Amino acid sequence: MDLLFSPADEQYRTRIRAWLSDNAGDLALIAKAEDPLQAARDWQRKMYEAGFVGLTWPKSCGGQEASLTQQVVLSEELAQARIPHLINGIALTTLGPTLIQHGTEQQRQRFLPGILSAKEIWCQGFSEPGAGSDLPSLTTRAVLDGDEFVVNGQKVWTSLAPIADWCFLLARTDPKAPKREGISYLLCDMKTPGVTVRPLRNAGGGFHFSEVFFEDVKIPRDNCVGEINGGWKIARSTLEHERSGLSGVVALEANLERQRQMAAKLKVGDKTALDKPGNRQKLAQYWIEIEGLRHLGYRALSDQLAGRPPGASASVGKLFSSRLRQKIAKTSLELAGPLAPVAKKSPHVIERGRLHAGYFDALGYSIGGGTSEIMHNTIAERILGLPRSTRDD
Amino acid sequence: MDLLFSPADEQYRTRIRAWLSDNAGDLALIAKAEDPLQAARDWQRKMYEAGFVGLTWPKSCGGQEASLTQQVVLSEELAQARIPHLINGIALTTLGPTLIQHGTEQQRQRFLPGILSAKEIWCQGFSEPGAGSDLPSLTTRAVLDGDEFVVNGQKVWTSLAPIADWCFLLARTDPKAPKREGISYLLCDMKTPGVTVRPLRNAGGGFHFSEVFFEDVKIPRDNCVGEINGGWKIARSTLEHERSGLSGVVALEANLERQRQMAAKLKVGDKTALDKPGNRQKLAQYWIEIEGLRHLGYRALSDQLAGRPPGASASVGKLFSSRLRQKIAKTSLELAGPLAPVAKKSPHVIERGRLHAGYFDALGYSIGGGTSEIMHNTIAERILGLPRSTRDD
Amino acid sequence: MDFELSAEQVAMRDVARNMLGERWHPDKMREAIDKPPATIPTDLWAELSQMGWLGVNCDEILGGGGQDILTAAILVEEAGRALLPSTFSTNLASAWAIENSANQAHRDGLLTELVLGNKRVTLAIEENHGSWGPDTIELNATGNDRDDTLHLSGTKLLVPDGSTADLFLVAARHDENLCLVAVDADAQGVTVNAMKRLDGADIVELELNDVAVPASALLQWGGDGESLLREVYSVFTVLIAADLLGSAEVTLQMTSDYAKERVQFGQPIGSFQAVSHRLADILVQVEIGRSLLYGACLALTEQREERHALVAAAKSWLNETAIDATEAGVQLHGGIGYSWELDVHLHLRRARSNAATLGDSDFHRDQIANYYCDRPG
Amino acid sequence: MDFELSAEQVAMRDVARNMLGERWHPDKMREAIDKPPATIPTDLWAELSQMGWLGVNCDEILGGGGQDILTAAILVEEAGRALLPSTFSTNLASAWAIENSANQAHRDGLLTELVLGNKRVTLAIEENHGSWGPDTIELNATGNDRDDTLHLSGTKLLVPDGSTADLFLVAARHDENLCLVAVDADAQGVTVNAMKRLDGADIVELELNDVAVPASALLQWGGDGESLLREVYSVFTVLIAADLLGSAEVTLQMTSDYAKERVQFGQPIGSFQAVSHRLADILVQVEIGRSLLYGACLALTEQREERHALVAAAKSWLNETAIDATEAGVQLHGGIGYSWELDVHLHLRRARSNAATLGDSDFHRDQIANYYCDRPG
Repeated sequence: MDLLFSPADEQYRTRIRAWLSDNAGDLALIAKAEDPLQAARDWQRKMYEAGFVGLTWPKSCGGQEASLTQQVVLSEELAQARIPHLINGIALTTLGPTLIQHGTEQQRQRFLPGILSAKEIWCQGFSEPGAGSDLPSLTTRAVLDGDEFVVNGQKVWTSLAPIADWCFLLARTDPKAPKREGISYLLCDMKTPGVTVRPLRNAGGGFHFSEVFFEDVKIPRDNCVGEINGGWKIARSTLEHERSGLSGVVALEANLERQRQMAAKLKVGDKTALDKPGNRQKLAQYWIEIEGLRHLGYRALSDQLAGRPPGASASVGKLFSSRLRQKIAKTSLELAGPLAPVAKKSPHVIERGRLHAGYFDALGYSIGGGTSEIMHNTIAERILGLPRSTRDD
Repeated sequence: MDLLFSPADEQYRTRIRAWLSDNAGDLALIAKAEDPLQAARDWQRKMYEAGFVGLTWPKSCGGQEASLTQQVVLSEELAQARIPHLINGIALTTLGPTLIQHGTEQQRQRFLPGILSAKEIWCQGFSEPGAGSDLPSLTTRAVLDGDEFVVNGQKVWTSLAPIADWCFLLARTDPKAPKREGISYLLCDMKTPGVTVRPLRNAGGGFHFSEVFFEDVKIPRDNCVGEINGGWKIARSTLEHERSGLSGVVALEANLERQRQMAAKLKVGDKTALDKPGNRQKLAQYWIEIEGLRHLGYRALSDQLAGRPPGASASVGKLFSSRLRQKIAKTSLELAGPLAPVAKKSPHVIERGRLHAGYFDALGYSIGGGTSEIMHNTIAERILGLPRSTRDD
Repeated sequence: MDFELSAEQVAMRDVARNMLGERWHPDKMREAIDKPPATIPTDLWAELSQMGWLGVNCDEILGGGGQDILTAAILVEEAGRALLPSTFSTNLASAWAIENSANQAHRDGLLTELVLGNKRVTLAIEENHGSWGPDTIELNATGNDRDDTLHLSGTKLLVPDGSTADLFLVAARHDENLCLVAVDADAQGVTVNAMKRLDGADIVELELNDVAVPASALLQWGGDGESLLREVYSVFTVLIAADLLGSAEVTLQMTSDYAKERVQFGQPIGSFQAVSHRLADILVQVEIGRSLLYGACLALTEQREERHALVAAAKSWLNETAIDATEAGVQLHGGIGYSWELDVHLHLRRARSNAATLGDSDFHRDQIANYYCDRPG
Repeated sequence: MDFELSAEQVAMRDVARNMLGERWHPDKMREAIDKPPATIPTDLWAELSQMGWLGVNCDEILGGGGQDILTAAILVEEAGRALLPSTFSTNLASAWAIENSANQAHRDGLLTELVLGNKRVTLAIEENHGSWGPDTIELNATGNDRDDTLHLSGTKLLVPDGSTADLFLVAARHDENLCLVAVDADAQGVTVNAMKRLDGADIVELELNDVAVPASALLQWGGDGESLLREVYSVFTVLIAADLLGSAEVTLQMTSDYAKERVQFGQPIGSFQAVSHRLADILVQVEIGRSLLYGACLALTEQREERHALVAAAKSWLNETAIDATEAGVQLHGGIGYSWELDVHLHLRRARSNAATLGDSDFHRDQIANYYCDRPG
């Protein structure tokens, strides 16, 4: 047992750091750029050209065929340097691997380069108003008419939709089949007539999601990934694409560190918030939990390296880390005491409103990407082997 | 709105206090008496003769026809004076009201006097190994054969069984009927041939419960309460016999006060456990929760006084108070610090082992008399009106 | 023994629920998150006065409704449910302060103006010391017996509804004693700097730069300003607790309703214990919170010895209840709960804001610990 | 990067699980609750020695197994599952102390006796100050440089497995520095008063009445007794954490198995989310706890700077995990979980006892706060 990365990996780390220090200096400017979208595309292309995108993909697909540990090293370094996620991140983690595994050669050649270079931005059309936790109950219809699917329906909680060039979506192609066996995985050009995007505002005030409406939208038959009616299995395999979560640990660690520094500055009478025994206990607890998550990540990574199937263990990390993120965000808010509710741009606001944003962001973590309730089911059924609760799925 | 008892009630309180101070002095001796059972019977008879038993029962049934508030005043005073529960308490709170409401005149005359005076001690035969939370699935059979039922089966978690003269039990008389509609409510002399009692030891080491086995036990047909096959409804009506829980509040208050005094004595370095900010927060929290339960009890009592049906609200009190009792007991144990695990009779044991006993007792509160899981179901379905979880009951 | 609402109180609650539901729309709080803070417009304010609610717990001789603090709390609970700006509870607390002051001039004149809706009054208590309450107050009111004028200098923060207030009741130290001093919003040396709360509510920073007021501006209780201030603080606190109860209860109701309708996996999500048991826990919290609130109101009215501890209990408990209920509301609504359109996040914002107003749960538990833990014996 | 058990460790764990399951019965712990404390009989002790487990993490040159602390922890976890008395973990920690002492005589002689199972050794650390750890130690070992003898007087509490110990490693202050001093159980002035733990384990009160030992009885680490003591305390703590993990895990397994079989309302209770989600939460706690335990063991072996904080993290977390798992075990088994016959309450008693041994969760969080919160910057 050891926690060491190989000398080659450490060398790789050094290379990344050097490259980031040379190239990521003006990254903070992306959000402030005149055309932030273009700036984000440019950044991903720059990363790609330097060989830091599609790390574990085959070379034939434009990837680097790098090792798993190199990928971990890269995620850790990006998190450490607070580099924002790549603009095409969703396509890189879900669509790309799907096409590599299930796509036709033609699909791979057509779409993978654009995903890697961010020349084409992708959004994901899975959730629907009536199909959230119970995703396979989706009702968006796709009817094959000659060489085209005609799609009608509505998707929701779609990130990036207003700026996306393409959408990968699930649609029901056989309404009579059992619900998991009548779904197809389609690729849709967002400029196709009949596609409408309506941005949604979230509880925290941000515009991260959209609704996407499909009205008689025509998609070429060639844009179906895998078999017709075989889309659920394909989607499921990438939904379960497991990661060690080690880059998430770095982010949580940064959150806690900001909390510690804030507490040390916040005056409570003639002491600071960091002097209060109750607050010290809380910070210590979060330190413990972050270490727990980190070492859980090392175990997951070791499993992956040894080729052991990760199974449902990613649910453990997801459930635990979303809860931890929420606890840290809530405590940060509560540490601010009487000034906690002061809104941004007001006199006396704490941390320029960042506490509020962090709080709302954290609340979303136990909903998006599988609710905590679903994570509990998964752990109970797939790890503990408990009988399924009576439900139709 | 007011929280005042009437002058008559307050006068009643004075009378109880005076009587208790004259008569309850040697009560602590019951447990140490040569024949503790006889001493406990004697105490109940004494209480009964003084008019403090069967308080709200009709005079025709040997009761006092006292007001609800007088009953509350009595329970409060008994709890305050730390008077142990009456030996025939289960019969007084469940069987007695059942007989008054559903029994024949003959049954009332035969059994009520013995319940009141503790001349006959009763135990309750409801739970079975296969029927706990799902009580109506019980399988003890009673077959009517002429003028007698012949009973076969097993009961469990029966209090007082080794000393009981009689048992009131539920048995299945129609195995083909829906499970709630084939159950009868029977009264069985414990000296009947075929009745066997096996005491059970509980996790805390005490012998509070027994198993009771019935092997071809003959019970006269006249000892069926209410209609044959109509026993479930009758049992259910007394299982739901609601109380304000105000005497329980007095007991919790005493627990917290003992905790406070213990914390003030326990040294932690050169301070006491009561000086630790975390412990002060906990004690304050329990103070809050006890006040919450007390005022909830006042509301329940007001409802009862106004003749409003209590509904499922007793589940709220039961769920909350068993949890609170556990929290207080756990904290008492934890306050003892390094010496918490020292067993009774060892050098340096804290509070002569009472912390351990209190801890195990408290753990039982969320299991006996309806588990917390069942309380949650009741609240969700009957107060919030949520749909039942899919289950067969 | 009668510890439930009277028929009159129930009727008033129902009227308030209907009236506020018709005359105030939660969208105004939603909009205020981006725009300037939300305030109650003049016409609605006049209506609240006409309903008799602005003086609901003032003496009938002074134009009030002659009701107790509980009745005020019931109305504030409805204001919480309806997402009405806090101006209502602020003025109820201010009215209580003025009525219970020994200063006859204020009682006769000022209170009538408040009850009639002609003047809005607020309380300026908290300063910038990282904690809450009378014990943290440092702002000084100088002036001596021979001098007929008091001079105030200093800064108050988080003053509720300050943008529309005509008068500030400012907590200050005078001759080392705590007191409340009435300061006109347009007095020389008064500066009001708008702030905003997380929920879009109006709070301000109040700067007093050598503001001169007559000695008669001092509010006292039988000559004792500190007792009055502590009592006012408790009355205000219990009203905010009522507001929190309103948020908790309406969110529980919204979420239960949603759980009955929303179908996933072929059945309403409310049939899953992960949902139903969590909601049952919230119901328990709400019922305990309501019980504590009633108890605290009654104790204040009856001036019972444990009243401040009971107020602290109600506020501490309801802080957590409202946060738990509204956070559960977001989670159990799923994606829709996280959307801007649903009112759940407005209640979450209000709950989080009110929970940090007039003392968080730790603060109030500290008060109770001082009351309970350190008693002799 | 390899953060899982080696094939050898997995094999050893399986052997231990089988062997302890056959050779030790939980009934012995159950009986000890009423009767004298439970101890490991001589024949089983000899077997443990023959398996090489008593010296599993000692140098092979000294007769040990040459394994690291993690391997010892894995064996102790099995001892926890099997409800074996703590004598095993106590001796592993003692062996580590002796081996890492600069005192060659002890290493060569005493350690061999321990590893061979001829002598049982224990650690006498805690006193009666309401807290835990090296910082609370007051017992003095007097004697000066010219004197070849140390004199010890004072009382130690909660000394594990003291009834069968042949030798006590007593934590003391000598010249203001902390150290460990080896004291024979039959030395003049030594009195052992039996105590018992909630779970039936053997603990004792150790009275030292002017006990004289040669200066060579001092255990040091490169001349530094305090570093050795602190290191031993962490090693012992991480072994108790492993014991807690064993209790948590086996109880989770028993409860999951029961939930699959026990039918109520026409279905296995494990299909109700009130049961299954609570068990899922325990599984998460157990997995995080296992990760922390491995991390702490590795950090100790590698002498990493954060090792004491990681040990504190593992102990703090596993205290709570084991308590939560065993309390859930009682609750979810229902009536049967509350019975004397089921082993769940034995694990609950053990978890509660171990959680209060070598530091409760608050204590260890305080250690972490001192390490993490007060760092500069």
